[in-house]
Amino acid sequence: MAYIYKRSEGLRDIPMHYCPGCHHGIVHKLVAEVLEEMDLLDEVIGVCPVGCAVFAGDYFNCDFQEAAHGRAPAVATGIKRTHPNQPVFTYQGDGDLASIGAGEIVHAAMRGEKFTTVFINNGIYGMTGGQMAPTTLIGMKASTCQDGRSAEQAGMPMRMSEMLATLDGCVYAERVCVIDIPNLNKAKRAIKKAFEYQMAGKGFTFIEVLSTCPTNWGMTPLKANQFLKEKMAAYYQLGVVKDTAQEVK
Amino acid sequence: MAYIYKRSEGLRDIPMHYCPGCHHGIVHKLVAEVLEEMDLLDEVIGVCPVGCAVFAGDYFNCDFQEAAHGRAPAVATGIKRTHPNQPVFTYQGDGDLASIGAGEIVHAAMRGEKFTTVFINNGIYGMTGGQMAPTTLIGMKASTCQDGRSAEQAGMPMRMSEMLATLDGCVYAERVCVIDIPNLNKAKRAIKKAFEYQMAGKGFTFIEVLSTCPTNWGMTPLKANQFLKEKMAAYYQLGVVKDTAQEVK
Amino acid sequence: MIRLTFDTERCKACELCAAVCPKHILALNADLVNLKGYHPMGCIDMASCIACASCAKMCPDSVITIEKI
Amino acid sequence: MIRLTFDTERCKACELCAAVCPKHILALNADLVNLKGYHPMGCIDMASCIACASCAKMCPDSVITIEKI
Amino acid sequence: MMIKLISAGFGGQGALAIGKNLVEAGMREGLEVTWTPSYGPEMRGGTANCSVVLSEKRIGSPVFSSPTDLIALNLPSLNKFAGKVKPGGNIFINSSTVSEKVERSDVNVYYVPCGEIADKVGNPKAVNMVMLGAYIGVSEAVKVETVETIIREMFAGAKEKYIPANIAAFQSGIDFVKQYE
Amino acid sequence: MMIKLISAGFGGQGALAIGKNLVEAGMREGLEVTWTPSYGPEMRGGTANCSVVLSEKRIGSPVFSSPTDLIALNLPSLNKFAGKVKPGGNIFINSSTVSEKVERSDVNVYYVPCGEIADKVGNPKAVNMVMLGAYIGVSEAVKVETVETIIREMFAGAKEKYIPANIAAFQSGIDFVKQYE
Amino acid sequence: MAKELWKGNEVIAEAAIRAGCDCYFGYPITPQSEVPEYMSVHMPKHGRIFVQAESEVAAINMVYGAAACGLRAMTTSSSPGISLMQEGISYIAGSRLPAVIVNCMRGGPGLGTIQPSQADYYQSTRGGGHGDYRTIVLAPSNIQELADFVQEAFDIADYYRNPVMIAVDGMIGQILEPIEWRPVKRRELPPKDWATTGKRGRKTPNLVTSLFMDPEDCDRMNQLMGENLKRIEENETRYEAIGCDDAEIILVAYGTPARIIISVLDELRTQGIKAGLFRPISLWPFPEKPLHDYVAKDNVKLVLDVEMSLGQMIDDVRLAIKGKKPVHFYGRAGGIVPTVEEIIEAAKKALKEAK
Amino acid sequence: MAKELWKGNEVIAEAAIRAGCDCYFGYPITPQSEVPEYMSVHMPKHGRIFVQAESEVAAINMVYGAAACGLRAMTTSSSPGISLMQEGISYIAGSRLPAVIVNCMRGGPGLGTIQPSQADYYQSTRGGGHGDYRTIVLAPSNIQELADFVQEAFDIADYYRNPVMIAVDGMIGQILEPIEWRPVKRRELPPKDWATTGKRGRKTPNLVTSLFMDPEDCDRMNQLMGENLKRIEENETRYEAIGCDDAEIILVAYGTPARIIISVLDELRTQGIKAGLFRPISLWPFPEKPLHDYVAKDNVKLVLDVEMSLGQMIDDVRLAIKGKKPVHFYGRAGGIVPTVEEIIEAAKKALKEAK
Ligand SMILES: Cc1ncc(C[n+]2csc(CCOP(=O)(O)OP(=O)(O)O)c2C)c(N)n1
Ligand SMILES: Cc1ncc(C[n+]2csc(CCOP(=O)(O)OP(=O)(O)O)c2C)c(N)n1
Ligand code: SF4
Ligand code: SF4
Ligand code: SF4
Ligand code: SF4
Ligand code: SF4
Ligand code: SF4
Ligand SMILES: [Mg+2]
Ligand SMILES: [Mg+2]
Repeated sequence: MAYIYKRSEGLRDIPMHYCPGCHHGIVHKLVAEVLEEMDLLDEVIGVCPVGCAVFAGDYFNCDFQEAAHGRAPAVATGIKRTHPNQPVFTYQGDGDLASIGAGEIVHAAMRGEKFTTVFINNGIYGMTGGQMAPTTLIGMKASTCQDGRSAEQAGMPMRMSEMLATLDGCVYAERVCVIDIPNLNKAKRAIKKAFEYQMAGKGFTFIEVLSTCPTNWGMTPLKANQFLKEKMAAYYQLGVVKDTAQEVK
Repeated sequence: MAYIYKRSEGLRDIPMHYCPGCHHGIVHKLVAEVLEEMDLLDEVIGVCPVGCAVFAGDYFNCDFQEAAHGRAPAVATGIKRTHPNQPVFTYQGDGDLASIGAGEIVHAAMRGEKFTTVFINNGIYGMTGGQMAPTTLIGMKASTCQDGRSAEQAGMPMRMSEMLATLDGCVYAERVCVIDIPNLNKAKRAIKKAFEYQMAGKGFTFIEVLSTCPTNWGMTPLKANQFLKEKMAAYYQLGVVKDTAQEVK
Repeated sequence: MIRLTFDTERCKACELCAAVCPKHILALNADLVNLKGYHPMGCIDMASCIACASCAKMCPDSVITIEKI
Repeated sequence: MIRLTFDTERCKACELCAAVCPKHILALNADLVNLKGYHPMGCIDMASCIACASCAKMCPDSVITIEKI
Repeated sequence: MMIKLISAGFGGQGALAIGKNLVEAGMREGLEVTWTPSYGPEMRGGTANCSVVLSEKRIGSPVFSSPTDLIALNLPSLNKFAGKVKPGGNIFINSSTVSEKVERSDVNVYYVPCGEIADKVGNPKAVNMVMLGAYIGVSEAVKVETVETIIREMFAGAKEKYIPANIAAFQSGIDFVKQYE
Repeated sequence: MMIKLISAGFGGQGALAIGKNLVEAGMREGLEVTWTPSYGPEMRGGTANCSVVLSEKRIGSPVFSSPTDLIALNLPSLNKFAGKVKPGGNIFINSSTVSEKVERSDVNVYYVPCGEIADKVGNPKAVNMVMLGAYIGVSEAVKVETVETIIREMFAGAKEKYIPANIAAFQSGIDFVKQYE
Repeated sequence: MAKELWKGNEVIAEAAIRAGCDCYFGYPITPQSEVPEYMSVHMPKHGRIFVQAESEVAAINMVYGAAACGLRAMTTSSSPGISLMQEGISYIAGSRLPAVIVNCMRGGPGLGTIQPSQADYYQSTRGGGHGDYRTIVLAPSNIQELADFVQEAFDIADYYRNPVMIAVDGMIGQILEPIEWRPVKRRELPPKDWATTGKRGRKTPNLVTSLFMDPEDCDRMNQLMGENLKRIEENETRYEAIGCDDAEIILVAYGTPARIIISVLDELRTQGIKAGLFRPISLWPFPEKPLHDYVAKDNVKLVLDVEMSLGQMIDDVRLAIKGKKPVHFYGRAGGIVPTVEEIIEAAKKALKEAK
Repeated sequence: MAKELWKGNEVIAEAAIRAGCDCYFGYPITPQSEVPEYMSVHMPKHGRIFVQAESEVAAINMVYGAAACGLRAMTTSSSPGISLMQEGISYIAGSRLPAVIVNCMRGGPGLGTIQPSQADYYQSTRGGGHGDYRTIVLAPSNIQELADFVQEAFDIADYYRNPVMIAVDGMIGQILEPIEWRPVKRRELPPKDWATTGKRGRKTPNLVTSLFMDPEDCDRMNQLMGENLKRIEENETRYEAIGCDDAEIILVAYGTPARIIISVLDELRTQGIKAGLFRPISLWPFPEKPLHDYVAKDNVKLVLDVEMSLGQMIDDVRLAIKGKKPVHFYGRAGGIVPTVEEIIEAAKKALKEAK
């Protein structure tokens, strides 16, 4: 009797509050699996955001801190600088990271802080009920742009990976998604690579996961996946944005 | 009897507090001249930073607001959104804009706010007595990196123009300096172009002026000019970084 | 032999697992309602399962466990 | 004829003007000290001035006015 | 009259809308009314409830620990609130999804198979309309006509076609509880 | 003894250092001392001053409105503080840069051509050392030897070569004010 | 006018629009996100400005920019967001700008909970920011007052050139209640000749700043502001007193607890206990004298201060009462709304102890 | 040990290092930039961590991260910067983390001036952030106390798992005075078993958070914190009283005004007026009872509260005195340090009015 698949040791045996089909749950699993595979669960310190993933600290089977909205990169800096040999990561949504926390993520990247950021870009403020995020696509509806986002009113959506990649301290940035198994596998490899670079002391590593928020997109989980594939990935190109070890593609 | 050169009407007849040879004074003049030449002095609303230019509002002959440290882009957003037909500009130092105000400038650029930012990059916190800025060069000494900035401790200096240029809302970004007359003339043309683009409603415009802080660099003004030319301009390349009207160089 | 176990009380009926199953053998069970109010997912043709684990990998709520027995 | 006027009380002796003068005719006046404590800038050879205005454009403190008279 | 109702269910079941319709009707009939929602942390799938007060005089507290009436559209809501209902109060249970029974004997319990009834009138989404009907049928908190007017107004314009089905669901709820008389 | 001194000048002239040397010496001689700087908004070229208290008993206020002594290295400082000096107090003026005279007759005024004296001892930068000497020569606030020890320690090591010139400047200041005796 | 059912948060937004709010800048946060949502739809319809700011820090500084141009500017948030605005609020006060800020308080400290609370009383009334300033703080306890006060707030802010805060516990933002859109009294307002509108022929440019490098200037400015604050204290104190004239126990509360206490009073009086409610409506300026005068009367044995916090307004209650009568406290923190029953029990306990 | 001349700001930094501060995060601001400057040089020499944060918001959150790992973390700033930290401080308190924060107060509000001030008293003692929390606030009035208190602060913070603030007016940071590096008393400290160090074989992971979604939990947490605060009130109140035993007028002041008043007392006594100084050292918890007891005595006619602000501590003074004696006020704002002469005059005026 052998397990072909069971819940990673990296997650605690607690039901998650995420909505049906929300990608937060999937990405939690990938991070947990990577940490387990790399045998880092006893060492790692995670930082969760304010956003739907605010409960991540309850779900992961490792030490965690809950940061103020947007400040996870500053909190992680406080941790990593004082624990240079332990793995540290932040897990942040797009409201948290790209809006209120833009300054903190930019500066963590600039300083080349040696932690990993897993960035859940679902183009919306999930937890607060579906307001526009800096990453909301043009034309996409949200509760603070009910006719769809317009560039005139709110600007063009931010490509965080590309922006952070301009900073030398950011050594690795890749954009992935988890809408199907090949992409999910790629996402997991990316997360693993980020932690490997981190442990090798290379610098700041950044994984942007295009994700769905079926609830606030007003779609079924499967329709949401399709929207991600067709619309979101068209604007936010999947793939390695920067990899100093491997030369930029 | 005709004036070949006299102080611009854009400046009030008040002695400035800047140190001998500080470029703030020169850039003030250029902005004032452009505003006078474009006949905008009666319309324009300026926003000054916290930094040595905190007194800009006393010197310019136009309406001004003093913003909290780093928040000039938010203040300018409040002004420009409600006064879409009037010229608005912020004048900010590198501590103000690139450090504490990184979030605000990134988001003003993202939203494509139709104001102009004049960014004085002197690689140091002038007003507070010479601490390291995000733009301090590697090896350059400052009071919070007395052996010179190291990339390991503080990361590589930020190239704000390049970073903001990744955002679609930023339609024009140019890096200039005022160490000699040809460069000074170029700087003035750049500032003028920025205001022209602004008045044409194109989007966010950004002029980065490499500047000296003789006092905190511990150099004479002329030595400081030389340092700027040889060291600073080597890392921060002069020229147009982005010009959507003219295609990127 | 392969055993697929569904922790049905945790299933939220998102159907992401079903969508990635190469054998199309997963379906919601309209006859059951769990405590959360969902019709939970189940396997309608265990025999066809190739134990590829796609469903389990994809499930956001770790509902599915797969064993070789 | 060209007139160069220096608002000497505002001069901070930075010498930026002198550095850009193509005729090298600007120099600090070691005999004067203004209220700020600086030896102010002056022109040592007015006749050579070509009224290019470089000095005036460069001066951070708007010390220099140039007139054609 | 002083009704203190808690209406509770999964997010999306319409427990909050039941309360809103009630206070709208109450207001139109000149009553003092308040409606106060309470959400759990989940965006979807969590349990949501609202506290409703309908009164003939100035309302003090908009919230209360012991309701006079409870509407429970799902089991967690029943478990949470059933014990708090005032003796002599009413409990309305959506028996289509809740199979449990209330053990208390000092309250009136109404088991309304809202799902089945809604299905029957061809409007499976109108679970909450059925329950609203059942509640008004028993409590007579507001007039039937007032609610019908509100339903008509709610679906005025483009959504007009939904009016009959919703009124039918509402009416079926009223009809269903007649058996308890 | 209770000395309340203001030492003021352009930033860079060393007015603050005069005060620091005094309190260092005072402390070594067992006095209670405080030194409080005050800067203008300018980074350079502005006027800076410090308030110094040297006392035999516990010092209350480290700042004061009327100094017993004033050192003015430039004109703005003289203008700002000359009127505030206590009657019977001392005013020390760097007459190399300040040509104005003090009009009050109720204070003792010392015009010290610090620049010229410093030039003469071949140490043109040591304007403040000359003034420190002048001040101590008159006030006898601390012992000459204590200050000399401090100067020696200040330039210990690599900068040792500067010791003689600084001591010379300091000594010339003391010598200069002897004429006022 | 007919009554309409409105939700607290939407009333905040609609009232601002009716009061001529020119521009709204805000960042979402529970339990007040309906305000920016409503504004995003309705401000453009009125040709006004809505911007979703990137953060509360940015929002309050956008308010600063627009207010300094002489416009009616507003932001809303909830506790953690209001904390982030403290520097900006201090700048607004220091630059003598009018602005309206609404805080829908939730349980703290830190991330706390999204449930209603009153634990930002200190922050609101003492200025959580640096320096000597005060925000005028109005605390409605039902939706009708909310509608009225938000409208008035813009006038008050303009009149005194001082920020006005509307402080409600999160519950008030969520309640649905019938209200009437009745006209509020309008003040005659001074011209905004200090505003940065573009110089437009003015001889000297306008400069809006809170910088006063010379401490003498800064002191002068502060004293001036201090006088303005005194004027506000004299003119803008508000409160409601119910059944205080013959009360043996006066309960002091604002916001949601105050309306809960209305139910408490009824119940206590039926039980033969004469209880009164003193409800401060302006939290700053606090109605110190009226409270003092009510409590000083012989019929009053003691005061029970009730808050949705560990006790913050109690400082002001004690300052008003000056030790004349014992002050008891009942409070729940972290998002719990005290029940009628709990308060009754607390009142009885206090009375028993007093004997 | 021999006395050495030290500047206030450098003492802050050096004292922290001597107290075992593991890491310092800060952003420059006048008048305390010497602190990060000193730290940037000396922390690395001790193998400790210095990071210049991109802002005060980042700095306080870096402190949070390090403190949550069980380390001794510190930041320093001045008024506007402290305002920006309010959300972070609330999070630190709400997560029950120890931390040391120094505020070198300057004149406000807004940008104000860089001159010394005490106008952040409310912000410091009432929690400028949201929610029911308090920071322990120590106010040294000379450099020796500064050296001692900063060292002690780390122990106090660890002992109570609560942030400690050292509040000095900017002048204290600038003064050069002789001090002695004397050992401060060390406490026995509880183990930091809550810290996130990496799970390292622990059965359950540690989670540092201030989130309590269920209001019952949040209330419980708050009540627990409230009890901790009571413990602090009982044990950590500090003050100094000079000449209060026979005083007809008691001056209340802290920080720089308190030491100025030492000169005032001498002068008043020479003029035949018996004056005393009551100096709160812990601003929170405020030494309410000792002040009350001194003032209640028959010899005392009145109290004069002296602040470098428009009057903030006066609330606590009044709360302590409970109306027993008149409380007068003398204050200068915006960076002005009151002079000995001004205070003497204010004291005489108050005494005259009292007659
Ligand atoms: C200072 C502050 N501002 C605002 C909020 C409210 N808030 C909570 S989560 C959130 C945004 C969540 O969106 P995102 O980061 O995209 O995460 P998601 O829920 O989509 O995963 C906001 C604005 C807060 N808690 N604190
Ligand atoms: C919130 C806040 N933090 C810090 C400061 C202190 N401060 C004033 S100016 C300044 C930096 C100035 O540097 P820069 O922006 O580069 O301008 P420069 O003086 O070099 O022109 C700082 C940190 C402040 N006033 N407010
Ligand atoms: S609201 Fe959106 S992001 Fe949040 S849990 Fe639900 S689906 Fe996921
Ligand atoms: S400190 Fe530097 S930036 Fe500031 S005025 Fe002086 S030279 Fe210019
Ligand atoms: S293991 Fe593979 S084949 Fe079997 S049910 Fe899952 S997805 Fe389908
Ligand atoms: S993916 Fe998981 S939660 Fe979704 S339907 Fe399948 S088993 Fe249920
Ligand atoms: S105008 Fe030209 S030539 Fe004349 S002094 Fe100036 S720089 Fe020299
Ligand atoms: S540039 Fe201006 S300030 Fe500088 S030396 Fe010349 S005249 Fe004087
Ligand atoms: Mg999101
Ligand atoms: Mg700079």
